[in-house]
Amino acid sequence: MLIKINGKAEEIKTGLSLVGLISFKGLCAEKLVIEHNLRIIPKEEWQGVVLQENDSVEILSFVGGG
Amino acid sequence: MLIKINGKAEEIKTGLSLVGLISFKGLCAEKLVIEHNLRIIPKEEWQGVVLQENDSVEILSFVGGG
Amino acid sequence: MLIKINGKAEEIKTGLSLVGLISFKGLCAEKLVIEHNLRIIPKEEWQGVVLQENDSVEILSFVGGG
Amino acid sequence: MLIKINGKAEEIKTGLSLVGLISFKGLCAEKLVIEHNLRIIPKEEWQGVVLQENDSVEILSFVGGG
Amino acid sequence: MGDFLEIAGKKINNRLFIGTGKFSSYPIMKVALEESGVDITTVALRRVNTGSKTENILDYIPSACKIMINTSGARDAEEAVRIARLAKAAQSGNWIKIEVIRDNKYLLPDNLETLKAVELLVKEGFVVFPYMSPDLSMARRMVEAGAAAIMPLGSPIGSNRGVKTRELIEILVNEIKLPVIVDAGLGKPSEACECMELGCAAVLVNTAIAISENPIKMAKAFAQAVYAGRVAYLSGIPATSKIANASSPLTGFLREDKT
Amino acid sequence: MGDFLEIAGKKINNRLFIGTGKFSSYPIMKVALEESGVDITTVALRRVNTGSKTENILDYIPSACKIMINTSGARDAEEAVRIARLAKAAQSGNWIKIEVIRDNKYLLPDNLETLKAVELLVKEGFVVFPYMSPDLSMARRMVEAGAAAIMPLGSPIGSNRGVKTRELIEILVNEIKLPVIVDAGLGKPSEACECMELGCAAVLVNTAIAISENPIKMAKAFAQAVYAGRVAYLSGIPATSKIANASSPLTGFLREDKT
Amino acid sequence: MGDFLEIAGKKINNRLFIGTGKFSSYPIMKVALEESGVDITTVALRRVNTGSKTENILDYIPSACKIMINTSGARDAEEAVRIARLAKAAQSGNWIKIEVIRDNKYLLPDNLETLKAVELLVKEGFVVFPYMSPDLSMARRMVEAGAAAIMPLGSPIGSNRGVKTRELIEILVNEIKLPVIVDAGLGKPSEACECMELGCAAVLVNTAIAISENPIKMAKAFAQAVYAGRVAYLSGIPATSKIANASSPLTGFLREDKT
Amino acid sequence: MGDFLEIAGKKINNRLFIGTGKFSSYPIMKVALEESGVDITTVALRRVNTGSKTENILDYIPSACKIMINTSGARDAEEAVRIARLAKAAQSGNWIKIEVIRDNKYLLPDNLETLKAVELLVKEGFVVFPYMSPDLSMARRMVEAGAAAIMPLGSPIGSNRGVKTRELIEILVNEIKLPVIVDAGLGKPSEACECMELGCAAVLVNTAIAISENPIKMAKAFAQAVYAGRVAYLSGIPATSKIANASSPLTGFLREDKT
Repeated sequence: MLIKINGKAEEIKTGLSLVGLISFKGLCAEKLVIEHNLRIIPKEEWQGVVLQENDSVEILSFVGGG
Repeated sequence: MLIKINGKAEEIKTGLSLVGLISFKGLCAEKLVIEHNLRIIPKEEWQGVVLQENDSVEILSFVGGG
Repeated sequence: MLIKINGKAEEIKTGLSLVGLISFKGLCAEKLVIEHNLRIIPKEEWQGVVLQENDSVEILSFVGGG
Repeated sequence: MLIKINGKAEEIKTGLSLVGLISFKGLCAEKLVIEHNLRIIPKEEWQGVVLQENDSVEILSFVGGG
Repeated sequence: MGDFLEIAGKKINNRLFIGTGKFSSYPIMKVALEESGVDITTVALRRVNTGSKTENILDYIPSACKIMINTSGARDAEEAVRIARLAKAAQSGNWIKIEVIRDNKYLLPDNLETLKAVELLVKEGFVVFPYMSPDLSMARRMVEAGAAAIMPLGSPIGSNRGVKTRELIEILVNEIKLPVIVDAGLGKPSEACECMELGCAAVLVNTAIAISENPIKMAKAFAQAVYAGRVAYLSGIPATSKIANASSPLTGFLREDKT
Repeated sequence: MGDFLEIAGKKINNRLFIGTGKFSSYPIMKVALEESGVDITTVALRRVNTGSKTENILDYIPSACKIMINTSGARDAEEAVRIARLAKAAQSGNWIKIEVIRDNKYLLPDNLETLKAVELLVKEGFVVFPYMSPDLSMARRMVEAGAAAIMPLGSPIGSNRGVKTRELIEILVNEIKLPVIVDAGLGKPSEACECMELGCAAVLVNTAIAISENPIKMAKAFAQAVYAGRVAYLSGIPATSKIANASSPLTGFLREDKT
Repeated sequence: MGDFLEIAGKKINNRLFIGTGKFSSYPIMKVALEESGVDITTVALRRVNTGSKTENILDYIPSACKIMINTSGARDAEEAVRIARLAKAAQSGNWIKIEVIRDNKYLLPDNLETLKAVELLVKEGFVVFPYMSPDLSMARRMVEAGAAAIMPLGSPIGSNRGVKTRELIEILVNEIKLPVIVDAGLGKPSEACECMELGCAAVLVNTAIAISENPIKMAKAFAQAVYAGRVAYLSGIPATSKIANASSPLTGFLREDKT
Repeated sequence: MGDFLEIAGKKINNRLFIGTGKFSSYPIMKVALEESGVDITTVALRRVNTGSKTENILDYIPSACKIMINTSGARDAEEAVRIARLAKAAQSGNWIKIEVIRDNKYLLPDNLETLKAVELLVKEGFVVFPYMSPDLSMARRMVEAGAAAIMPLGSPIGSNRGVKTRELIEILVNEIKLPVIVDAGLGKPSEACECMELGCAAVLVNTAIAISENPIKMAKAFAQAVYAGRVAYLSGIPATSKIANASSPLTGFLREDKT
């Protein structure tokens, strides 16, 4: 199944939730923020969001900046 | 009859045209520009505009400026 | 007897030593420096210098300065 | 015969006057100035100065400068 | 030298623009404009003083001069547009310097209202010159809106403080394809000259000339300084170095080598 | 305007002095001197290159120009005096610019040796112009020694850095009764103009003109900028203010009073 | 001295804000923030690099530090708002520095889009700090829109050029009732100190500290310079004079009067 | 940081020297010296006022402070030497700041008489600090004469004008192997900081501290600014650039590519 992660098309398996995606990507959930189809998803709802074909997911975190 | 000239209320006689007003005021028509009730009046129409009670007339000319 | 103290002529009694002069002037000897007739006099010699008519004495001390 | 011209040792023939030297060097006399053994030689005396062994001659002219 | 500025079909040889405010008399102003060979001058529009008969300033502007009307007095875009239309009706042409100012202390322009006025007046066919704060993002919008040039300030109007915004002016010159005309604050010929060396297309000077003891000489002096700065810009400003570079030759010295 | 500088009986109308070093050719230099109308120019004295036949620079200096010989190459007073005497013998006149330099990096003058040279040469009847560091105490000694003018530096020779010593130059202008001629470091017409606005009597420029892509135009540009700065100085430099002073009238606005 | 800056209920003792970009490592950054005693720091939000496991910068920010998220990367108001909302969702608080930049060369802010972002975000309850060009008219609109402070630039981001907009910053300090925080371009402690002497409420420094050979020492140095400048401002900047005023007494000299 | 200045065997940690003139009271001066941790301070020598009993300033100088006596009042080398000898006789040590001034308006030093005094006093075993005009050739002679440091002026004494001689100070720092201590004219902490960033070894401040509303705080502020400038110098002053260098990352932006 093809979705867009951070602007790039990627193949993922069907039925993955946001929590599953984070885990699959080897990321640490803490201090991440996720936008799913332009909607910000609070962390407590990540489990409930199951990714669909053509979804767009932005996974962001903080970096140094001035 | 009371009209407003350049923001100040003034008493003028009834039936005066813009040409008449200029003449009455002792001004030289050349290079003046007149706004009558917020409408710019071309010089060739000055004769035809007869002032009415409560009209507002702006008579402007050029001065030094930077 | 007339001597010059700090550029001004002053009348003092005869036979005064530098120590006597300091005492007479009500000054505190500590940290003063005295030039007698253009010669710097070490403090231990003050007692031995007896002032003569027309002598010139400079009595200096430290003040604030940049 | 060895003399020093502008700081460099040079071999010239015996009996040369300053005029002869200038001519030998192919220089134009006008606006040159010559110092012979640290003495400035006016142009009218150039003919009379005959160079001797070990003489020092400076031949100068004007150049651009700020 | 074949170098001229062209705006809206007008060839401008003299890159000094002179404002007509504050001269002690119109005849003196006229001579100052004539002798400095000015191509562009500014005037303002005001309510006539109906009680007195004053002379017409336009009679004292050399016929060779193109007149640019400023919208001084305007506090927002709407007022600026109203003044521009009146100016046009007075047959003084369609060159308009937009001045929209709400700040009475520093007379600094309101970039946003100025931009709105530019947008409106360009559509009505005016040739529009916005007096503005030297901000690149707003300058880019002035370009998009169709301004004929931009007129960033050097320092507050009439302050004679010079090009205090130099850093930003240089950026505008580099980034904006329109002529950059420094307007306001130039108090000395050297400052006008410096603007031209930076690559500005022109400068507008008023106070420093008009209130000088010698307005006529001062106008000519500014014109010469502007020309000089332009020549220097075109000829290439020489690089600077921290150390010296001899101007006289470094060889052929009359000296014994002291070793 | 009847304004001229007079030194040793010579009336100097053009307050731009031009040095002759580094021009790409003598003919170009000649035109630059002619077209800028220069009154005073400098040359240096060097050992002739006995192997080659070179042209005489003096043939390319307009006859109206007064020549000032510099003592470049001198490392102490004695060498400067020797060069001055040679220059005089070469019938190039008795105007001497003293340059005594021991510093090869910044080419900064040696004020003390320069002073000694001034003292000696004044006694021999020279008209002496010391190139110097802008130090008031030494400038006063130059006056006492009989210098014709003082020539403080703006920044290192050929550095094109401008009037970096402005603070000290201003003090010299205020305190020294002789003409103050800024020499060295002026890279742009605006900088020469600024010197004149400060009240300097003249400036000497060489590198910025000679190595320009357009030496002729640049010479004229500098001359105009110098003239402009002089006019501004004579007309009175206008006071500056932190806040604005309107150039257009502050009354007669076309507006309803918004209350 | 009981002097602190209060914004949105937060007491800020240290008027040096430090940005977290470009440090060679997070641990070094952490020590720099700790030892300089910084109260406010900025971070940016970026897409995670999904291929690698990187550390969380927030773990390296001292708990006493208030974090301000910048909207770097935003090219218009909409993008800035999106970033701000994401930042808030990430529980990093509601202090947002608006950066809307379309200019890739000078990274100059877009004042108009910045203003729009301020208007939107203030309504959503953010504490908003617009990074802006130093333009008074737009600064006034930022105030009306509810900004918590304004952050005018000193010179382009990371250019280390100092307070090149000094003239305009001074006007903002005088006219704007909000804290004025100079952001961008400060390369040396003296420049940060100068901002404070002008009356700015704070400065934000990043590049000059982060890329220094000694980021920790440099952070402390900037903090001290900022404090010094603040003290000088509060104590009253002494008036300047053209002439001297003796610091040692002018009487009681040891000297014969030489007449 | 293990960074200190060593002169004549004395380790100087604090590169701010404070002059003791013009304080409103000795007790305030004492606290200012103590709290700023000053290592070196200056005093002057004057005729006592024989009519009144005044306190001894030396009682108010912290014992850790090394005292440097200035020769203020001296108009030539001879007078300076006389003052120095008297100071030594008064057991205040042998550190002497030579001040030879004949100019009452700008209080500018007389470099030549100063040099003579240095030559004489070095031979008598004094540790000599000449206050001087920033002239390289004379500074080199001060070195040869055995000065312990050179003290060029930033601007006239007590003028608070800052480092107006920056160009020349930088050259001195580069060329002179002795410590360069800027003395006179520093009015704000940022200016003292700037001197240190240029590589000066120390600065001497008096008026700006002594006449401040808060001399104690101001003394500390100057000390911090001097330290900050020193750290910046040692850490390497970052290069400047005309264009920007982003402080936030230029990748990973949250945006659709708008094509």
